[in-house]
Amino acid sequence: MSILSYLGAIGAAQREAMQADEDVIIIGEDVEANVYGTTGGKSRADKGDFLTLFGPNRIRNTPISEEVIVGAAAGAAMTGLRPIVDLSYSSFMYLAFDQLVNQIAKNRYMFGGQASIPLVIRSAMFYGLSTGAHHSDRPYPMLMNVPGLKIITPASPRDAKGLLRSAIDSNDPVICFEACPLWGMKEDVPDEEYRIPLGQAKTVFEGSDVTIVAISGTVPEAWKAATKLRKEGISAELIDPRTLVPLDHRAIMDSVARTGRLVIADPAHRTCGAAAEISAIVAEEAFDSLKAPIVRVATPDTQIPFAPVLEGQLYPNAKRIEDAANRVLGLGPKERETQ
Amino acid sequence: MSILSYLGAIGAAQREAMQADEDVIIIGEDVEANVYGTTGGKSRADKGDFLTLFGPNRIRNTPISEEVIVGAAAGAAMTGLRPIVDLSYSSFMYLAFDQLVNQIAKNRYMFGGQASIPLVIRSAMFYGLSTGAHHSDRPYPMLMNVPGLKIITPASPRDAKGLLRSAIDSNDPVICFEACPLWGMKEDVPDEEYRIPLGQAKTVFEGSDVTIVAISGTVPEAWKAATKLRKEGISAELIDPRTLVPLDHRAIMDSVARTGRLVIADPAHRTCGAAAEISAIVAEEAFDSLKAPIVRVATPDTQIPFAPVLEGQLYPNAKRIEDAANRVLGLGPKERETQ
Amino acid sequence: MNIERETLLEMQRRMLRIRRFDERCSKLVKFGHIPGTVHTSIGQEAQVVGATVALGPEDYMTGNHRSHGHPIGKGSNLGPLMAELFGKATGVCGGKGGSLHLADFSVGSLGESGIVGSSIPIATGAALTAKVKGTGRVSLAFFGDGASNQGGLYESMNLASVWGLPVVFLCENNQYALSTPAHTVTAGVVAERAAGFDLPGVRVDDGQDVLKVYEAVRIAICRARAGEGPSLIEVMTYRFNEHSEGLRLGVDYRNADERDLWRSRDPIEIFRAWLIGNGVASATALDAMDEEVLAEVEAAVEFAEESPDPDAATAFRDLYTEPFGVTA
Amino acid sequence: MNIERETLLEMQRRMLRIRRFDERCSKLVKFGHIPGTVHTSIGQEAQVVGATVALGPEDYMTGNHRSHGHPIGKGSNLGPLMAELFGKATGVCGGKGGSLHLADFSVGSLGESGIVGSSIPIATGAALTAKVKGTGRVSLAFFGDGASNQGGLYESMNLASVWGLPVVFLCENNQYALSTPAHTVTAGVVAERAAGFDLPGVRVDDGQDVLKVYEAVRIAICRARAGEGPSLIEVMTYRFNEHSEGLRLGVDYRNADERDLWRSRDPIEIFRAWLIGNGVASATALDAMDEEVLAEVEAAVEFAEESPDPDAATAFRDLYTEPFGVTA
Ligand SMILES: Cc1ncc(C[n+]2csc(CCOP(=O)(O)OP(=O)(O)O)c2C)c(N)n1
Ligand SMILES: Cc1ncc(C[n+]2csc(CCOP(=O)(O)OP(=O)(O)O)c2C)c(N)n1
Ligand SMILES: [Mg+2]
Ligand SMILES: [Mg+2]
Repeated sequence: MSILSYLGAIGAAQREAMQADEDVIIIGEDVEANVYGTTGGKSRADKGDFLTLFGPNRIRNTPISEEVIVGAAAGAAMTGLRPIVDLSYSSFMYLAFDQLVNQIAKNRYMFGGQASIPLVIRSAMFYGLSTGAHHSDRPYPMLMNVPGLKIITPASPRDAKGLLRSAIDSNDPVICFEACPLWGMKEDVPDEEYRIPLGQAKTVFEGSDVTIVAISGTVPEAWKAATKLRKEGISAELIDPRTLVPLDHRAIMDSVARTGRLVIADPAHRTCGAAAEISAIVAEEAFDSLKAPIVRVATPDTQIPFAPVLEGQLYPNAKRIEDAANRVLGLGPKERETQ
Repeated sequence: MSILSYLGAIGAAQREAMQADEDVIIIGEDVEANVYGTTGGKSRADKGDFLTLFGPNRIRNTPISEEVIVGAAAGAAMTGLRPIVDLSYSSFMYLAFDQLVNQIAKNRYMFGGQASIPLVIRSAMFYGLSTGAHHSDRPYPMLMNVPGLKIITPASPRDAKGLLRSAIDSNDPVICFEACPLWGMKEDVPDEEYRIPLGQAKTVFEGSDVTIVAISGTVPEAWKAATKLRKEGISAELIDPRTLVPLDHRAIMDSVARTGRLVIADPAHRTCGAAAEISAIVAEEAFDSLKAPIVRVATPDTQIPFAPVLEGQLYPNAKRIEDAANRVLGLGPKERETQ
Repeated sequence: MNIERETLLEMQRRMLRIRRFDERCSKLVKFGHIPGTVHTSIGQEAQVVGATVALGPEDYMTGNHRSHGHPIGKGSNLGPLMAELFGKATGVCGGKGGSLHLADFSVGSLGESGIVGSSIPIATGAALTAKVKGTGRVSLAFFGDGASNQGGLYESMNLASVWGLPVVFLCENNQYALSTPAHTVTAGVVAERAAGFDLPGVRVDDGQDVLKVYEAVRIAICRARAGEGPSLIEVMTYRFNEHSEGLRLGVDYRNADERDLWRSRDPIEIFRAWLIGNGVASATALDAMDEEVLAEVEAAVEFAEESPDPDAATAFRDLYTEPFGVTA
Repeated sequence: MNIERETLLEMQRRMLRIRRFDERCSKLVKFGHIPGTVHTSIGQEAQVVGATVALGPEDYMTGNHRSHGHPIGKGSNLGPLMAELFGKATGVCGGKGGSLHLADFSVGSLGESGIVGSSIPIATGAALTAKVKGTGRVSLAFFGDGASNQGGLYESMNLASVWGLPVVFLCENNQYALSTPAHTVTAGVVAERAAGFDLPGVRVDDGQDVLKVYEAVRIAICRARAGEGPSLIEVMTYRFNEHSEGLRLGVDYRNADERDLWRSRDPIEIFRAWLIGNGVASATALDAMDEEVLAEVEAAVEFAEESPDPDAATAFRDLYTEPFGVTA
């Protein structure tokens, strides 16, 4: 075990995968100089950085050309490489949306299974850091609407390492959304190689009164909320789906069957967010267990403002999650959570 | 009144708007030759086509460059024009996603209201026509997740004319998703100018047993289903939201308050689709009225195959909507609708 | 240029295959045997075959909506291609792709794209694999004059140029994108755009002459294989049919004189005359070749007709290598 | 070139404004008074001001993340700009934009874009308005050497070229995109890419000389205003600071010699010497100007500091012109 940060864990998964399989390469802007910290990180000086370890043939520093970066990674994946694309901030992804949605998600299917596309795209959600609307996106719900992609949202260093490794192993395209509010988080992470299967939720806390499903950056907030509720005698079950596609329906359904109450915390925009999908699944499949409205705690449908006083109020936090739990338990005020 | 097709109604709204305001221009691929039929249509010979009527300064035939078509339309809208972009098939939109999501949806907000972006983007959903995965997309849910855009989905010639006209009048960017299965549909449409306000649902049928919310191309299918149910003594209320952003919550909530049962028909992919959002709103805000699970009838999460025998089974049709209604009424088999 | 007799004959055979296949498709669409529509390469056979025959069987290729010619040129069997157009289970993509999305990985065809310009980055990526793994393979991207205004092409040319990728960008300039004349929407000359990205740009003015195309592409491929990086080739040609079969545009955007002029430069006739004139083959032999090809096409149609429809459940397969239970 | 004295002095004043403003910002970020980060234009003032002063007050302009210089160069008041960086209610965008997204429509600044390359099509569209409405205005897009590899630039150049739009594409080649040297990722010469799209491409080798930049941009603007269409100008320059303030890269991607060489070519010093040498202004007058500018910047900081935070509810305003009730 070593204590690793979230970012360090991502670096570790990448390094292990590159050491294990020389078809794994990294493509992205400024990856040589390791601007975003995962291709070397603080350990750069002692452990050697990725460029030194793997050379420029496998660490490919690109022009600022997101469309061809992603498209070329797809073409490379279709012909024998296993690229990891560091796509930096999530809002740069839109420049490559045609390649993502029309090529990467569709090609294997359209071609009747002739191609497989073992490709990982890492996309960093830098919200909450006063970078304004052009750098604060959390666009995973858009891609959940696109069949053919897998989507992971690790919320701890340990999960980051294990899920990313499974993503790199996968023969299907996987988008890894990394929440920057989690980047500094540290915990013990196994030194050896390990994988966490895609599609398995994690039950962070067991509980019997209310189910809280929390996604990505909201997991620590939900953790705080659940701890607080526990002190007040309320037993909250906290589930982190970890993978949004495939989604672990069973874990959520089993929990709601026991608690009868559901709160979903989701840093994405509210409308058509991941929380909407989870709510809709439960309202269809576990309706009979439900004792109260399903409450979404999401980011309201406004763009992200720059000023901290404006931005700070928008994302789901422990307080809002706690209030929502109280509300579904009939303990709090009855108003709607957002909007 | 004249009998107009859906496409003819769109042409009429465009013509009237261009006649009323010379800041309205049309930009798109092959709009001069009217390949997609709305800038002249069959009436071309007699009524004159748009190019003759408005000249090449206002009918702008473009290169195949979706990114700059949409971006330039945005820049033009920010500086005094009111462009209508004919973006043809919906799957071409991804090439312009950066402009759509990062510029068009965000600019007014980021700039503190200094800009307004009176822009209409017309996007044709050609599904069900054996054009395969590259030409069959229905991507409105992705854009519902992006605050700053308005989204309309007219499902009849009359609505098409009235909604598109409101969209062109609007000082906000509006995406008009037109379902090609509806293109041939004809009905009496007022000859005079009229507007249908954005954000007002239409109650197609009143009913008391079950609410069916149907979107875009599923409206005629839901109509058939409701008629069939009526014959069997079941009174279905059919609601067409017409506008997805802003969404008429009230109309849906009022109906569910009366019927206690909800089926949502949505041609988009199931996960994070418009149906998920509507379900989530109801599960949060009208939970106490609900007597049964909310059932989504959507397109399953697979890409669109070419062969008619494969494609034909995927989209929501009258039969599936009827079955879903029976299910929420406790009359049908209890299996899940899809997946 | 010293081309083996075999190769010369193979060029004519592949051009004939494209011609007869597409002529047949045109009728099959008209009578509703092929769902949707098709875009034929009739008139452009030299441009297609000059390029595909210059490639080796291991080399990669991507294409676009005008999609049958490319895999046929690359050596695909006609049966599975035709069955795909019919949407049959035996189709090269199991009926899931259709005319717009043919792909035949067995001959290096990585897929035709219904999205104009969108497969250019894919071809660039295939060249990246060749470079990283040192396989010596080359990749070629076919795209139209219309596609040459898509930004992705320039991102691809730049990336390929700075990384020295073995890729050939091949612009099929048939002078129109749907109803739009290239000169009204394309500034300057496509081939000349290469210079700004530091790669050779060559224009083949007579794209109806298969040998001219072959020679230009061969040089680009040699360069690429020798590690000297990408090239852009623009081939001037013309499509004899409408943009797609069955499409009826209200306007006459190509005048009759122009059409007649180009139709008089039929690539198959031109090369036939050359083969005969240079003693490579007799008229009789070439007639026999045409008969063989016609029979091949008929056999392909029969194969397609007799093949079963795909099982409905296959709509839910091939999306992921590890599926997780999406069904109707 | 015959430039009025007023204009010459205004150039120096604006360069000084950018320098002093950005120097102040650098400190304010370090001490946490400005949230997030800022990208300074220190060292690039000549390149910015040569262009903005050549534009008329009615002309349009878009920019990028290196965002303060452009609106200051175009004539914005410093107070609302600084207040924006502080996230204050009096900011030019009401605190919603921040450093990356300054916009001041009152001076024709249509917005800086945090997305590299993304505002180039916007500037092209502003030129379309000018053309369709015949206003005689011109539009200018600032972007970096890094942005010059984004496909949208080529789509924009092509569209502007075939439509004859009055737009100037101005590449601020400071030789690095973040840590990446331009020559490692950019094939050929940016200015030479214009030729392929049939527009003039000019490179200003000495982008530290404000008059050289001014002259090149002036010619492009004249062309545009005369209906002769777009131009591409590439200006060679250098940023004196790190990519963004506070950023610490583990590697030394720019060597000290290079940095020293460029720092010795300070655009403000160069023009100061020219102004004095040509008898346009005395050293004393220029010192006084600097003092005035420093006072202006201080006043802007004071204005920002004393301004109130925006009301929390404003987070839900300005999204639509006709809002429909989204609240916290
Ligand atoms: C991104 C995109 N935009 C528009 C279309 C619609 N479309 C299909 S083919 C075509 C014309 C293509 O012209 P060109 O690239 O010259 O190829 P050609 O058909 O002439 O072979 C257009 C506009 C498309 N399929 N994809
Ligand atoms: C589309 C996009 N990709 C990547 C980034 C991250 N990024 C911000 S600035 C920058 C470098 C830009 O270089 P250049 O265009 O030369 O401008 P400069 O900073 O040198 O002025 C990068 C890669 C971004 N903001 N947007
Ligand atoms: Mg063409
Ligand atoms: Mg730069």
